[in-house]
Amino acid sequence: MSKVKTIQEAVELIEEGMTVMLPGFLGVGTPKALIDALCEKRTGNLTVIYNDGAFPGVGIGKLVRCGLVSKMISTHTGTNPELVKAIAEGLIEIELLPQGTLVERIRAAGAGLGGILTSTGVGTEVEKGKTIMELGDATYLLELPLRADVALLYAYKGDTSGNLVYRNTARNFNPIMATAADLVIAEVEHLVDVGDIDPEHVVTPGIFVDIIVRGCD
Amino acid sequence: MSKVKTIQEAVELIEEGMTVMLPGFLGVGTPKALIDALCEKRTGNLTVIYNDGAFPGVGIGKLVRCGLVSKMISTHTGTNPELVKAIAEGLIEIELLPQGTLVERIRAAGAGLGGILTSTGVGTEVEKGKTIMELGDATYLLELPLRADVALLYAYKGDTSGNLVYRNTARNFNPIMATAADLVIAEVEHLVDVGDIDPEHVVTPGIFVDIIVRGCD
Amino acid sequence: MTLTVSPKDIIARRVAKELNYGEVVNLGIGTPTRVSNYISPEMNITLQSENGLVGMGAVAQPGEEIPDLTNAGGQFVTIVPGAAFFDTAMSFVIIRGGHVDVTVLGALEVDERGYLANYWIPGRGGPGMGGGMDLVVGAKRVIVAMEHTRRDGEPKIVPRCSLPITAKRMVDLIVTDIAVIRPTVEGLVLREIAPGLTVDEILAKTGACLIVPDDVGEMVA
Amino acid sequence: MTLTVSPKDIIARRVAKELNYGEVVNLGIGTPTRVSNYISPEMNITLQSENGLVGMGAVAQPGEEIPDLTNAGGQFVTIVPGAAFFDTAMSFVIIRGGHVDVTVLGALEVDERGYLANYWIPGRGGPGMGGGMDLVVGAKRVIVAMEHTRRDGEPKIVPRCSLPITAKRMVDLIVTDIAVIRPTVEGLVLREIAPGLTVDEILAKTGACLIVPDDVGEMVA
Repeated sequence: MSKVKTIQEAVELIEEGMTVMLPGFLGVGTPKALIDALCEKRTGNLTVIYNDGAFPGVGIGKLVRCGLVSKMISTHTGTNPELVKAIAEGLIEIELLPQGTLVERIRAAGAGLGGILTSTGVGTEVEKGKTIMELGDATYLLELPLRADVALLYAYKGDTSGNLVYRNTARNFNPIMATAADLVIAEVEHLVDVGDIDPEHVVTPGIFVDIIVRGCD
Repeated sequence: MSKVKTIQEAVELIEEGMTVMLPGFLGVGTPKALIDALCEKRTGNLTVIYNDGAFPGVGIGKLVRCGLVSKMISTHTGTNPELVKAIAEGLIEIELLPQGTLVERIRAAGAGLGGILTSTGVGTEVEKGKTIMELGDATYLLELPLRADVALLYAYKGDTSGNLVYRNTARNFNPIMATAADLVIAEVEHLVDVGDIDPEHVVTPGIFVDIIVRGCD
Repeated sequence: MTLTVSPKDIIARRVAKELNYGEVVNLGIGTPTRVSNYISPEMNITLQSENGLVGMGAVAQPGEEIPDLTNAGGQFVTIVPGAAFFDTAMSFVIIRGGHVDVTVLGALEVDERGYLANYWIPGRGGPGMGGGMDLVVGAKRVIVAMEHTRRDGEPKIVPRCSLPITAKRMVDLIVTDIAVIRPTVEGLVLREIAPGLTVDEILAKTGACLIVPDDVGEMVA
Repeated sequence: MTLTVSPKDIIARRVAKELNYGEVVNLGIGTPTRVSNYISPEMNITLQSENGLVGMGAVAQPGEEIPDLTNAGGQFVTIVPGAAFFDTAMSFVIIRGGHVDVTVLGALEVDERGYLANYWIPGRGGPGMGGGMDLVVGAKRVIVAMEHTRRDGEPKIVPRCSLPITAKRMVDLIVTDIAVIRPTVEGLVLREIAPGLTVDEILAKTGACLIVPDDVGEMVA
């Protein structure tokens, strides 16, 4: 059975106040058509999990500009002055964390782990409010799993059963976020038939993906 | 610079009493020529980290038959009566753990994590001697990183800089063990030039691999 | 008319009826593997194998073996279109992370709490849990598929496991060659019995107490 | 003869001399990125980029941009033969797991303990640590590459960071446009000064105490 739907059908499932995972690194690897559709639908009060602030009006910068984001869980905001301003004005709440911690927290959620120990952040502002564990000579922070209601992925190629292949540095958070949301929607640049992707080259197996949409729909 | 050496040069670096990671699942994905060379060199008293017991005389079953193994860290021994007998007679010490825990412990070592929390093993013999953590409604075991002195990999294809590609279900523990040993030696079925493997298809980047040997040397 | 269906096939056929359209299923070694013989392609079931594969097909016919393509029991297998290979870390992200809908496992014992034991016989030194503990902890539904009694006739369904348990999780269903039993917080409930057998005959072969409701059905063989 | 080498390039060129044959190196955004201009191919250096790439090449020339192929600063880049792409989890396995030999990072402040601050200016709300904290914790060697003073002339090398620190780790080397300084448990040791400058001139531009040994060398520009 094909998992292909229209972008309109897909974004209908995203509701006000949801937590949304968006992959990407400064906009590269972020689904464009899904974000456009969200902006058009004006689904607001979203908590967005995204690596950085991207750029004004680009990628999640577009969601920010549309006023749909109430909270960001992110590692870096500096490239997007509009986001920095919204945070300073208290319009958007920010939870800042290291990139390696962000990706492991998402992975832990997808992998059914109760958490991971990392020494990143020990002795810094990041450790505030966290469980600190001493093991032998080393000190670690206990970092807890991070899930979302929905993940919106971007893939270069996908088949109708949801198998995904990425391109260049657009892979980034996509394969990890695919594992850690209740609903996973993938926007693909090229939609192909089941069997067209070599089983050795599949990066995200289709079992993780609920809905496939064409980026050009 | 090429990382290619002969099998003899490679196994020279493996010493008595070392901890050796060997990938594979019932023998599939285990380097054959390196194991043969180890048996010929008779480097003993090894602690071997391997998923299962393989079969008598096959894969790590060959190391067991040659009497080179003093301890196994493994998830399953039942397919190898010679191993089961050696354990019963006290010739080989066994540390048994769940497969998902084994792979995450190795990954944690490779990823610089201080440990991971898993609910696998809670309330069973596996929890003995481990730190038990209650988080909310859930109970977890703290599982610690597992490193080795040397990892011996098997890849279908490798380039001279160490980039590796696997085939079918022979991938299994290979990419994870590649990250968690002081010395990583990869036996490849097909040796190719740098640039011959598509950067999208590399599974283990060459930076993890110290030495490449040809399986047919 | 003589029936030539083995107990293992009776179990496998019954388990197959528990699977729903489109589910991701992991089948253990032995009897559970036979379940795949009773899954029709229209069910759109995806088989996951913990050695690093989704989209597993049938066991390879002699002469059709593909190098390095095996299932978790070491048999050569085939793949279906849309299959994907991955490493063991990803395999257990799938298993422990709740991405497997159903796991079907054999057991040495199951008890009144719904706990199973299937990895260790003290003194015999094995066989080991492999991926079993993670599957029981992580799969959305756990189905035990086993013969109702041991070869020596002793019950495998017991008040409390004498062997080390695999996980502190109540399994969802027990399918044997003569009965279907559903563990609940009240205890083990007999749901179906094989045609031609009486409830008393089932109870005689069961070590544990069974709750016998009025509507015990006939097991579809 | 007029020199047209910028302070940033002086820093980058000096940092490049710290790299050894065959090392895996991560270059931060800004001045550190320029280090790649001074690495000869014979060095066999592999550049890692935390957005998911080893084997990064030069910045792409106008018209040569490849879609979805960027560095951690968002610039279009090229790749060298033997490159590999991967996801963010693998990228930080590499970074936090000790598989990066050297990271070169900019800093807002460095102090007498050898701690750096480079991710947060209170009140300005940013910019955020990105992958920086993991790089400082995980890389085998950490080199700070920054101009010696702020634009307003105030020192960036201070007794104790006033900004939130990036990690409780002593960095291995500080390279500025006018000096090379090695943090030690005894304190910051002045190793090299730029040609034409005196030790006193360096001290005047440095907020922290510097240990000045007899053998301070001349910085190779």
